[in-house]
Amino acid sequence: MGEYTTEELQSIFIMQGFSGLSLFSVLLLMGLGLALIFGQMGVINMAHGEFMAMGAYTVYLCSNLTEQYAPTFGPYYFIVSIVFAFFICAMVGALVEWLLIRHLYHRPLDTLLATWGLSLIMQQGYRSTFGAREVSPTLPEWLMGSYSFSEMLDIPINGVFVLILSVLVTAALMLFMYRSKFGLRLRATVQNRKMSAAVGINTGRVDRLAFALGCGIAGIAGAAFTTIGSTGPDSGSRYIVDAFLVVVSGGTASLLGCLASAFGIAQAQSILEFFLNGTQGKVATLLVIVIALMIRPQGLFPGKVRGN
Amino acid sequence: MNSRIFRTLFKTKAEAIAFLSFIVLVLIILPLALPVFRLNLVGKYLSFGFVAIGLVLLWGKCGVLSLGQGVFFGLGGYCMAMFLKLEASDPVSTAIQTTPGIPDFMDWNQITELPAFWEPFKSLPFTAAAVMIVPAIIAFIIGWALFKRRVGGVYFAIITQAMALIFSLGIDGNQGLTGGRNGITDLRTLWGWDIRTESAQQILYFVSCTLLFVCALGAKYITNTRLGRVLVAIRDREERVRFSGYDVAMVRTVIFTFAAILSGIGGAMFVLQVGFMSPSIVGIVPSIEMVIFTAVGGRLSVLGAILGCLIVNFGKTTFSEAYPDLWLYLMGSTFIAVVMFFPNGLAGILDKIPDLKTKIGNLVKRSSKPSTPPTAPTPISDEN
Amino acid sequence: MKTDNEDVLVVEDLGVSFDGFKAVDGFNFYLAKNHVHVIIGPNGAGKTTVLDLICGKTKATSGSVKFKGKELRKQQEFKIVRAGIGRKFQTPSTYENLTVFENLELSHPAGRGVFGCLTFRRTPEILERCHSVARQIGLSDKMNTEAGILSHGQKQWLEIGMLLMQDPEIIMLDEPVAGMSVRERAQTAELIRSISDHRSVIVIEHDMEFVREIADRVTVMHMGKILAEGSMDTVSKDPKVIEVYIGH
Amino acid sequence: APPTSEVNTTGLAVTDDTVTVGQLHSSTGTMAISETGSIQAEQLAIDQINAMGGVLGRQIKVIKEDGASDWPTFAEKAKKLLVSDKVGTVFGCWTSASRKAVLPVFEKENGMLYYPTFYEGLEQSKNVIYTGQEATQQILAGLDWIAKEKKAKTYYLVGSDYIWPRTSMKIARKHIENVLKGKVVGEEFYALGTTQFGSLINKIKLKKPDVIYAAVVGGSNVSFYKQLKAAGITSKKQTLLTISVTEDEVLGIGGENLEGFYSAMKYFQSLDNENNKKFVAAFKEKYGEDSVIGDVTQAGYLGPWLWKAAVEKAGSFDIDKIAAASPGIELDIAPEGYVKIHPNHHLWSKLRIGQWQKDGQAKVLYESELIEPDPFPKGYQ
Amino acid sequence: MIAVKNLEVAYGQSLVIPEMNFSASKGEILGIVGRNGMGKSTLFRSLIGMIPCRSGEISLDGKNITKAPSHKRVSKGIAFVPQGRMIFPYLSVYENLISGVQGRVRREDVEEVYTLFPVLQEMRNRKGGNLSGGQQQQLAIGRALMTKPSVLLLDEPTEGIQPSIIKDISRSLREIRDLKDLTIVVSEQVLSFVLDTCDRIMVIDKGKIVREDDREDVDAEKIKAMLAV
Ligand SMILES: Nc1ncnc2c1ncn2[C@@H]1O[C@H](COP(=O)(O)OP(=O)(O)OP(=O)(O)O)[C@@H](O)[C@H]1O
Ligand SMILES: Nc1ncnc2c1ncn2[C@@H]1O[C@H](COP(=O)(O)OP(=O)(O)OP(=O)(O)O)[C@@H](O)[C@H]1O
Ligand SMILES: NC(N)=O
Ligand SMILES: [Mg+2]
Ligand SMILES: [Mg+2]
Repeated sequence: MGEYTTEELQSIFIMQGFSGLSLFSVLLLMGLGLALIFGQMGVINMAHGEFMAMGAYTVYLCSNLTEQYAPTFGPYYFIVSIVFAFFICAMVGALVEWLLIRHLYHRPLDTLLATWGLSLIMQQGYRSTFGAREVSPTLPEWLMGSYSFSEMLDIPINGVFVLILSVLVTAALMLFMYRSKFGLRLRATVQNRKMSAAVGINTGRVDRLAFALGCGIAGIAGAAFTTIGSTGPDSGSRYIVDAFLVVVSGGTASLLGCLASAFGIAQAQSILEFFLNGTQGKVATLLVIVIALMIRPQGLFPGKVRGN
Repeated sequence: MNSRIFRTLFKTKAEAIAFLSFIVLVLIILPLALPVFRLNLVGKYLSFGFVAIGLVLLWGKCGVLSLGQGVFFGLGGYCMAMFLKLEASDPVSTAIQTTPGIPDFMDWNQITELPAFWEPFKSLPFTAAAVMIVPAIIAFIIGWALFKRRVGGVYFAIITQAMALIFSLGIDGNQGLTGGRNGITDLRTLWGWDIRTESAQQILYFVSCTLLFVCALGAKYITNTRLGRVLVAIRDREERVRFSGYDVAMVRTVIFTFAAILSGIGGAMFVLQVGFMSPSIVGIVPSIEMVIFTAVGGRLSVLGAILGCLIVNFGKTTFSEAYPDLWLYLMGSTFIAVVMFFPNGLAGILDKIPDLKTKIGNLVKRSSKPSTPPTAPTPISDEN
Repeated sequence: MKTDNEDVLVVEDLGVSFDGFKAVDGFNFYLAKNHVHVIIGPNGAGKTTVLDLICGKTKATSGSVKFKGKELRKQQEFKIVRAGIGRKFQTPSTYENLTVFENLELSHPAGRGVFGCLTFRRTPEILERCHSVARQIGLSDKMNTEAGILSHGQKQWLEIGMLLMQDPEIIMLDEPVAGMSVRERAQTAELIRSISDHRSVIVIEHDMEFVREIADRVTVMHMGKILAEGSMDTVSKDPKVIEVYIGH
Repeated sequence: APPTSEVNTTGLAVTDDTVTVGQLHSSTGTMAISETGSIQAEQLAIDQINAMGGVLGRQIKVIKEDGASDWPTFAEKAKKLLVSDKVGTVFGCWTSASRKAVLPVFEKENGMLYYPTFYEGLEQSKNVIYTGQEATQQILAGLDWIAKEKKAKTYYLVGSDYIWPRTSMKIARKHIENVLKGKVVGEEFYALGTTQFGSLINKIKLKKPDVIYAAVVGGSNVSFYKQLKAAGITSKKQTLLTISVTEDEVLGIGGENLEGFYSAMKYFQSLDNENNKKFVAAFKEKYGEDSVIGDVTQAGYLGPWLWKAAVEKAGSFDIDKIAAASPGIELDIAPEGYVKIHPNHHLWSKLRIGQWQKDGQAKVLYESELIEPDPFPKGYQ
Repeated sequence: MIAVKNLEVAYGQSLVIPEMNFSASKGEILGIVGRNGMGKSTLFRSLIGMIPCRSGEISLDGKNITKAPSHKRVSKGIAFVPQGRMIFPYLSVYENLISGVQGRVRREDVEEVYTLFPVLQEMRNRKGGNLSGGQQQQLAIGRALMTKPSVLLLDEPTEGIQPSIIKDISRSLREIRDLKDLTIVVSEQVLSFVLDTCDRIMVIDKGKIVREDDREDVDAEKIKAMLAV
């Protein structure tokens, strides 16, 4: 790379590092909700992307309402709408769990079919409500700019924002899963539903809460991604494959795995994309994941115990 | 028919009757009742049936969910399409190109010479073989690598899904060699025989359906031999099977390969009847849809799965014609309803009939005590 | 009591550790032909792990396992089975969605390759074997019952039956009578005695009466190592064994 | 009105007072975003024509089919429209892939398709009227303008990975290198649906091109521009010319994220002429004040009018006669100004450069002369 | 105290317990013996609510709990040690122990279980699934005790446990009973354990109680004979 100055190379090195980091945070946020619903509960949630889209639309609605009724609140509405996104998605998630998912825990493969149906309905629902076209919430200016350190070196604020958000959500979820009573009950419930009830766990409530929580996190992700992506009926479906890859490569058993695999995939992808071209970079990343999974079939962090 | 083979194929009389009625429906009633254009559509739907049969063995019986069957469907389809495209690209009809005699999309991509891997597809016998062998080889390699390492369950599902993504991206990214996102279009003749005419489509329909039934019978045969029972055993308790002395990895690989071959044939039949091949039928979504067809029909039943392909696609066509704005709601609700009310898919309805009968019988008899459990049929023996 | 004869299975210096924890450590074990050899020992002593190591389910970190002079340590599980070693798991492990008959039939060693499976026929001999084994394990009247709905004890029996179908030279039984009622225990003891006429049997059990009834030789394990070895009488009087295992 | 037996000799769905046509777009799936505009515009034109008394005294009835963003479905529905509905013509398709899928059907069943999207060229069919621009009509004049106005020497080409961007970039590269004597410093294609452009943006930063020349389509568009802006690449520092952003896309991207960048199109909603004012007013009346109109939407609007003109010129609904009558047809009411069908079934059209404003509208900075369509451009292949 | 009236339990079509009546009073250890497949586990499962009963009534301290879901029954004071252990394989030993505890986990309670089964303390951070069979069994009993039950149901608790610990368990059960006035219902195959532990012994056959003796009047040989038919 003789044609560039050292300063340029340095800047690129930093920015490329950051773009890997921000891809990591995106993948992580994408995967977290699914890590709970799929990784922990075993529900193959094909509607995960649609819950993300719901989060994005929540931001859009909030943005419209703010512009109409409280324009002065404009710069801050975004934070509030992320909270809204969480609660709305969580509530819908709880409803879906109650109507649909709770009947299917004993045959997890069938959740694939049911949630696929659900995702069709939700997508069409968005289309009927918001139109087939993409919409764009007005994002606060402070979020869309960049810190410019030098002429070459700009660090996107939205990237930093997503990064911080995903770290927060991950930390909260980790605490919740591994330090709280609820997390323990959830892990017990997914391992053996009947026995959990027999030791005194209200499994119905645990399941509902967990599913709602997973959907809520998907909502947060969707809301956050309005800063970097589109808001349309099928915006969510663009994330689903990556989300599953992240969860699976991490090993479905642990959130830590999800963290590690998001990091690994992000770094692989941003490096490969830099040196190869777009499509090739993506293909190469996928191949790396597949080969990694072949070598470590149970993901990066297998939670396996001896079976009988 | 030899009665032993017959009993290997069909466990009960009802099953045989159901199968036979389906054959009558597909090969006699539909051709008489439908205009050729609709019949051709049915043929297209049924070409997914090949994939569904494979999924019954692989997923329903053996418990291995592949979300990448579209890849094999695609491989078979692309092999066939390459042959047809070469035939459609003779120097005369491609005279306006910079390089006449090569497929049009290659010309658009400044390719001036037929790539070497296209050459063999000038031969029909080679193509026919490749339709099965190419998917088989790829499936065998992938299957062996994964099953040997005991990759199973969701890991297998997601790896195969990634494979589907890789495959469709690979096609997109190599437009000059594959036709990219447009696919390979404008296929016309098979050894000079115009496959676009009504009579050709009718003939292709019969050929495709007959092949489908042959494959279905083959699959049924497998499920009712010991191999079929081993599959179920692997699904239930892989470890135990290993300790009964079976090579589980090999069994799975063989079934995966077999399913891939079936998918390849399906792909080829699809191309012949639809007249083009495109990456939009081989990626992630179509691969999942094929699983959906199977699940709706019933992943434990060969006939059910085929029926699933037919019904879901038929529903898609008619719903979307009748309610262009609402059809997705209908499809979505249908899938959910099937899951909730027919755990074994539509084929499960058939299983429920005896249940209902006894229930009704009980009502009639007004007996308060439940009857003893229905005794299962005695295993078929070869003693006589 | 049988006299000693040649060893069919020679296990030497076997060891395995899980994250640093040595579950089995320098374990030596000689199984004589047509002997019933019982391994006892406290919970967690490593008994099940030893069976896991022999049949290839767990890969040993050291040592060797020789079956009739052939090294098995690096073999795949199914090849070890085909060589002639069958194993019953501690918790019953049967094919829940297959009937008792199918469970048995599947265990018959004829046609275990993929194509063998395809061409496999239920010959009269095989059927006869199934039925006779079913009689042996008392499940004749449940031939068409799905294994999933058998009671615990019935599943235990079925799994033993599946082993008998395999007709292995060495049978390894991990707590075969756990959960069995008095009568079934007696019958199992009888069964084990009778099958050891022409094959060797390794049994793990905690039921001392039962062990006394069947054992030709007893090995006591403790913390992955051998604590004592010999006849049931000598072993059960060993103060170390009483201390860690039998209790006062 | 002339008797049906006279105007319909091939068994189309024409009665004494109606004529049935088909409309084949994706109203579901990933392409619904883009195709909705065309659906609406075509419907508007049809309504207006019906209000004026229809075509040859016959009211137009529409059968709407959903291609569902899936090419085999397009082919299936095309066949259904032609074979079982016997429609007089079809307005439809957006992506080139969907057009390639239906083309053999239209040729085999001898139907007529009005195709509204700007596309890569390299095609010409008796059975298709291309109401959008082919590649050279969109690319060459635009590049000339940017080279002249911005003194641009180095270009970075970015597109989605499929035939239209690839072909467009091929033509652009030849023009840049051979005619403009500039330099292409990078060329990248990303899979459709890509949402992450971090690495690409870094590469662009490293190369510091005078112009980013973009043909990213669909949902990726939104990610692309939002991430460009976040990385500090705004119009203040960087010239960007795109051939794939219309008012429709801006709706999703947000005007503030695109402000100052240029698009090369034949039509912008802000065009200042009488035809367009009427069209925009009618469109907003029908679809709401918030609705927007992009290049393809306008091209879709032309379809029914061009078909009406052809039918009336031919005095018949027969496909062959329409096809023969089409070349030379002019349309004075076109919102883009004036159009005329070339014998190669493409339209003569102008190329305009618009600069995007914060409110999502473009300010038109440049307008070319009418450009002759040339789907098989010599020297650019 | 727990009582069962006209209980009828079936799996789908197959009626496993046609009719059953019994009750166990406070501070009593009731042993249930019976051959394999006679419905012991089925009885336990319906008592804890894992399977619904077709008709009849289950009551706890006089309150009808027939329709209550499992977790409600547990909070009302029933605890269950199932046959086959069913510990949570991916939870650590400690987590297994506290999985059912409502509210705050009290140190003393955990210590109490550890004193009963010292091996659990040693292995408290190991995954449940990695324990040996007997260790798992001890864990399952410990887990049940952690919810402070007033009625303890044990389905073949000695299965897979080494002889010395079986003796310990027998002793501890009686101790706990004395200490907390617990009702214990235990099914067993090992007759000696039953005779050592239980106050009353019921023999169950084909889902019916065919014999019932207080310990004082138990005729071990007769019962053995019944079990051996
Ligand atoms: N995969 C593993 N990871 C960690 N520890 C293990 C693993 N497998 C076994 N152990 C430990 O090794 C020891 C031996 O276990 P093993 O199952 O062999 O005991 P056992 O002698 O069969 O006991 P029991 O009589 O109770 O069945 C136990 O302490 C167990 O916790
Ligand atoms: N899920 C089930 N579905 C149908 N039948 C079942 C089911 N579980 C058990 N059974 C049947 O119910 C009967 C009683 O079983 P249960 O497990 O209660 O016996 P048990 O007395 O506990 O025997 P064991 O001493 O072997 O544990 C058995 O005949 C068994 O086949
Ligand atoms: N024709 C296009 N833009 O696909
Ligand atoms: Mg053990
Ligand atoms: Mg039991």
